[in-house]
Amino acid sequence: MSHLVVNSTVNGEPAEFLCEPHETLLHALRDTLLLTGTKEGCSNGNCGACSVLLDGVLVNSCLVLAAEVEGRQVTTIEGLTPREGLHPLQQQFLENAALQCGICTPGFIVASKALLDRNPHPTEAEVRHFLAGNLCRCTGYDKIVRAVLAAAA
Amino acid sequence: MAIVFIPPLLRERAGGLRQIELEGATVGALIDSFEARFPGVRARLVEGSRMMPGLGVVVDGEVQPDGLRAAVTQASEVHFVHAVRGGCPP
Amino acid sequence: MQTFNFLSVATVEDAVAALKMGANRPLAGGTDLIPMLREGRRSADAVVDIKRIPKLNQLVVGPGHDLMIGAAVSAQRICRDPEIARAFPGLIDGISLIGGTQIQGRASVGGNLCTASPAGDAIPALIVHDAVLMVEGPSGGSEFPVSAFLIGPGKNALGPGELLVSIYVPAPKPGFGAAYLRFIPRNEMDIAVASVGIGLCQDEGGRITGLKLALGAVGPTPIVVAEAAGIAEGQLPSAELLARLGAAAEAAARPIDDVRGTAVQRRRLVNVLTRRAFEKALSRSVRMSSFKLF
Amino acid sequence: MSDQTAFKVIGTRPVRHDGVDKVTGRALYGADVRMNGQIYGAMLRSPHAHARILSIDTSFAEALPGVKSVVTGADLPAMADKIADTGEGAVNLRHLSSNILAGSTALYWGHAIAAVAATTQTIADQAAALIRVEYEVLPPILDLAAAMAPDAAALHADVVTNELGEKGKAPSNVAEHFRHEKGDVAAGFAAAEVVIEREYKTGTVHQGYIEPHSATVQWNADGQLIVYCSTQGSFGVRSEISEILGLPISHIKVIPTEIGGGFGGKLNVYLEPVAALLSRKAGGRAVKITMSRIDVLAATGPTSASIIKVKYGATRDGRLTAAQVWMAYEAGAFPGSPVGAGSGVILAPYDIPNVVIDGYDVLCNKPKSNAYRAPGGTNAAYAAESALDELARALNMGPIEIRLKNAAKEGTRRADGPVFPRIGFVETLEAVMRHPHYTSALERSSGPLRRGRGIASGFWFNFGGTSSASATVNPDGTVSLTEGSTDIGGSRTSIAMQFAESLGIPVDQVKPQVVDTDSVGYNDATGGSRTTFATGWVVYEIGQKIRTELIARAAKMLETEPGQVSFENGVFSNGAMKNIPYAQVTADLDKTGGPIVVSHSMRTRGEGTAFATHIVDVEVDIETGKVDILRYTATQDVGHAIHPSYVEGQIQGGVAQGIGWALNEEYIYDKNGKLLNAGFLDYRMPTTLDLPMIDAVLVEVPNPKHPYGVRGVGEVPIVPPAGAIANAIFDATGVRMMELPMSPARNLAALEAAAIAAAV
Repeated sequence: MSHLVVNSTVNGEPAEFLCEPHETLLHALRDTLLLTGTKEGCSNGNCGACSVLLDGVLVNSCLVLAAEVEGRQVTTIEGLTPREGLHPLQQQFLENAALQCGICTPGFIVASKALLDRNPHPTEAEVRHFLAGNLCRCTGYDKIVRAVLAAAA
Repeated sequence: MAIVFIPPLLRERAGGLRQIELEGATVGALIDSFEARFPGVRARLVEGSRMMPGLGVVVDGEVQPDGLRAAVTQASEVHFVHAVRGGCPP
Repeated sequence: MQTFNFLSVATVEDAVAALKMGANRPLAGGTDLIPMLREGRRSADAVVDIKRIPKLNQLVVGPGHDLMIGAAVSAQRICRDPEIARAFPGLIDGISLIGGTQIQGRASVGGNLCTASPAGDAIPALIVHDAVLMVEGPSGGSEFPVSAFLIGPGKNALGPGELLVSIYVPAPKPGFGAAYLRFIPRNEMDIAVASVGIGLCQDEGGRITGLKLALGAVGPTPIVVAEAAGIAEGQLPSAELLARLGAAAEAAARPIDDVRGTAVQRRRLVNVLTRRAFEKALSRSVRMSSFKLF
Repeated sequence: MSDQTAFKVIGTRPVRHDGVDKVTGRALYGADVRMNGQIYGAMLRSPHAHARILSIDTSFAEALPGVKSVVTGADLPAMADKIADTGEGAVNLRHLSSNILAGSTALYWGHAIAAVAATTQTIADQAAALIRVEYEVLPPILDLAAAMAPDAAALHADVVTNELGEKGKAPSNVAEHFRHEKGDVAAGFAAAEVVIEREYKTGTVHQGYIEPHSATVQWNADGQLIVYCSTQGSFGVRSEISEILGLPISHIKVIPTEIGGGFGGKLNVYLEPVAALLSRKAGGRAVKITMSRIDVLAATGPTSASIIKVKYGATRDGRLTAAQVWMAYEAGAFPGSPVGAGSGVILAPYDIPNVVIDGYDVLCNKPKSNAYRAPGGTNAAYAAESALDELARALNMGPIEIRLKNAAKEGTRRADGPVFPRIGFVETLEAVMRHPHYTSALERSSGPLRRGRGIASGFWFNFGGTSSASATVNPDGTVSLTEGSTDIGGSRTSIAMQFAESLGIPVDQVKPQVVDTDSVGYNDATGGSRTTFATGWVVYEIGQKIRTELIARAAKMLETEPGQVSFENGVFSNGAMKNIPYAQVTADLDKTGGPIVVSHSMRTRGEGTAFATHIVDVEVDIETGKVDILRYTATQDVGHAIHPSYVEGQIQGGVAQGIGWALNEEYIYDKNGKLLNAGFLDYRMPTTLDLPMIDAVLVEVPNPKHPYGVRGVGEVPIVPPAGAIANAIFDATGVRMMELPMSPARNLAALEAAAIAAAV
């Protein structure tokens, strides 16, 4: 099956890459663009570890075909990290011990950014509702929710 | 004389005793004198030169990684238990 | 993941042409199709990305509060529209439950319909709103009521080359109120074990002048409880009316045991959900009529 | 035990050393590895739960362009029936080997049959699908009743029942039966005025780590094996590969990546030997295999379903006089369920004079069970704590009252014989009694929503084990700390903190790193709640040695005797007269005798056991059977908390897993043994909306055996939740749930049955 050329913007920079027609955005990001901060947990949209922003909208990159992002903007955890220092969410995740194994952390931080971009001062209930598509098996979510609330404060 | 607690499934072979006082400076030596009193018990506790796989020995409240070579005192209390390695059961 | 080709089209005509060929499938949000293709539960020679067709991205609330939803519009876009939320709260009940935040950003009402899952969250609410599905095909346009569009579990009425273009929802009549409730074991990220959509009208005196009751996940396709209208017609809301509607729902359900729940459980659930959804719809109907006053 | 008030580092909450890499996505996990010339592997798995493999035809797969190698069970060296201790306890190597690639029989749905390696993942997946396997389907044995039936067909012709070394005559699915006995149980029940006897069931559950297993292996031309993998124990991986492939360990280097959760499920190898064989056949190209989520759920160690019968006898004043337990755990396709551990947990919190416990390890056509956080403990405590709650109600006693009255203390003899050292069980009960959650009344029920409160306790052994580490003092005063303990939840930092405390420097001057099996001494796996205890103890010893050496160097510079030199607040001083900053001493090491590098290794003892008591408020919708957790408080004897935030995190995480196990998680098989819910959609783990904030109360009863009083904390938090929730559901509804999970369908059926019973 022949490859497709995709022109997109990834983390603010033009990204031209080849993909197989059936390939997901998740695999293009990880294996072709070498952006491995986006994690694969289930590949069917049920864990949120592969969360990215597509034209600013939070999506699971395992449920997006790479070919679909032609002409579109993709933001990953790598693009969310400032040139200097850390994003406030990243800082609060560290200070609140909101990660243990850390595999779900990039997805949670990307999702939390999408939340705060839309709702800068969410309640605990709003945080829990927005992040319900992101699974964490280590923390029981307590410290994650606190970290997001702290970043919003 | 160390006190050895006899595992329930071994009591039949050990004259129905629940515990027994035995001579020996190591767990291995205790088992030897146990065998001398009740032939056949050794084969139930030991495989070759080591404790039976899955079987642990506790001396005075502490699991003994040395198994048969673990030291015992005159006052020691010895138990044969199901070996459990915390998060790593055998 | 099986291999397939990828096509992107910009017009309904191109989509119809592409979908006429072989085993090609339309791709909107992809939240159902992509995992189905990966896990071999569907196959395709090519997927046809229809999200770049302007007509499928329209979302228009008409002057008289009727609503046109382009088939590829994401659930999130619909749910974040304050005018739609105010005029169609019962519809939002269902659409807002299609998956978690990440799924909401991609999944479309059109896809929810075309996947034709018996548990599709948007479907019972669309039924009780008397939604009409606008389809374009090689032989021109056609219209389907939702119930006629769903012909079996995972099966819709579209023929080769036919494309669901938009969903038309007529303006609610005065005194109309609707609600959708589902039961899931967790509080998010689950498929409905059973669900209920209810739409009702009451006159100023509070008597029920019309009622439509649709059940999800308790049959091969969503079930419209025919008896419900007759039971409610001309009645004032009462515990007895709720009990009769619940019993009618339970009697109409044709559930099975599966990995998500048991038949017994599902019968009980549609009964409970019917009673709870009725009260929710009723409260909205009151709000709607008073809203009409000014 | 040092004076706690004097601590400068221990008890603080510094940012973890590996934190920035993990919040920026830069940390490398198993699937993030990329080796030169790497190709991709795919597994073919059995579509049958039980089938004889008649033939495997790999020719079509081999013919596909891009395929570099194909392997089957026939490529594994034939294994003698050897019991080996691979560092994770005794395992039968032939069983371990045939779990990795099936031999003559597929023993569960998803059992690995063959594997291919190809230039792309797509080609590898297509090739795996081209392998033709001829099966003779056999009837599957899917539950304990079927497996233990007298006429049941035996899964393995060579497995007989082992009763403490006494081997059964005929093949049996009961791989082991054991017994614990204390006192005279008949007399104990004769003396009882109240007796409660119940039977409980629990389902098969999975650890549910978010990172699928992944291994990247290169078989070099020189016979050296390079293994990158996500594992809880790199040394265990090394010895298992060595045994399975018959390679000397000197030929194997295991490089542990960051690990995305394990909970006991990443102790044993699944992919590594397969990737190694594929690599050798592919001319030494590195082969990467990553499991799909379906593979993880279908073919890696879940933990055992079980049936547990509990009988308690007590006097009217609430004193337990006797207990009898019968417990059978599913081992899965090969022997080795955690029933032994469960038998140690089940009555541990209580001082009961007369006890008999019988345990059974039972084979069935499900994946080989593996450790899961306090293995066997949750099943056991659910049964024992539910029955104890019934007993308390029969005696009109409060749940804390009956537990206090019978609580195990220092000197209490366990059912399996040994006597408890200093333990903090009573303290956890007292902490509950003091807590506002316990002292505040539960807001009561309305309509169909019924509220209730439940309490349960739990025990876990903990494990000490062997650790090694090494430290190098750098000229700038920082110290590079080299460890072999996989860091799953912040242990780099809890270990570095103990080192910093011991040496007397700030924790940010310590650079901890987890290295490969050639670069540090032997370490047991991160498991058994051992790492902060054991590796922390090792680095404490290293810190003391370096401190002594630095004082000697400072003495040289101060031209005095070491005995005259003290080291406080970063300054070496010789009484009042002269002093010299730490940084100057480290800068001049070369002029005072050369670099300082200290290694230390210990086989630790004295791991303290752990106790916990939990209290939970639930709301049950009696019309749907759904249970919501309203409030949760967990008190636990944590010994001495090194990094309180991560201790709380361990407790909150264990509780969350316990809640999932209690309410929704279970493997659902069809009648042919196909797993129907092998995915995160239908294997329902808790989401953010299914849990409240979880209040973790750290009760500190320092472990007298550890220099800093550390006890393992990671496992015991998963033990009490199911029992506590079952007790809360009863409090809310008057219905006793006898099976896990207490899912809505099961609850609704029980509620309706009870209502019918009440009506009759």
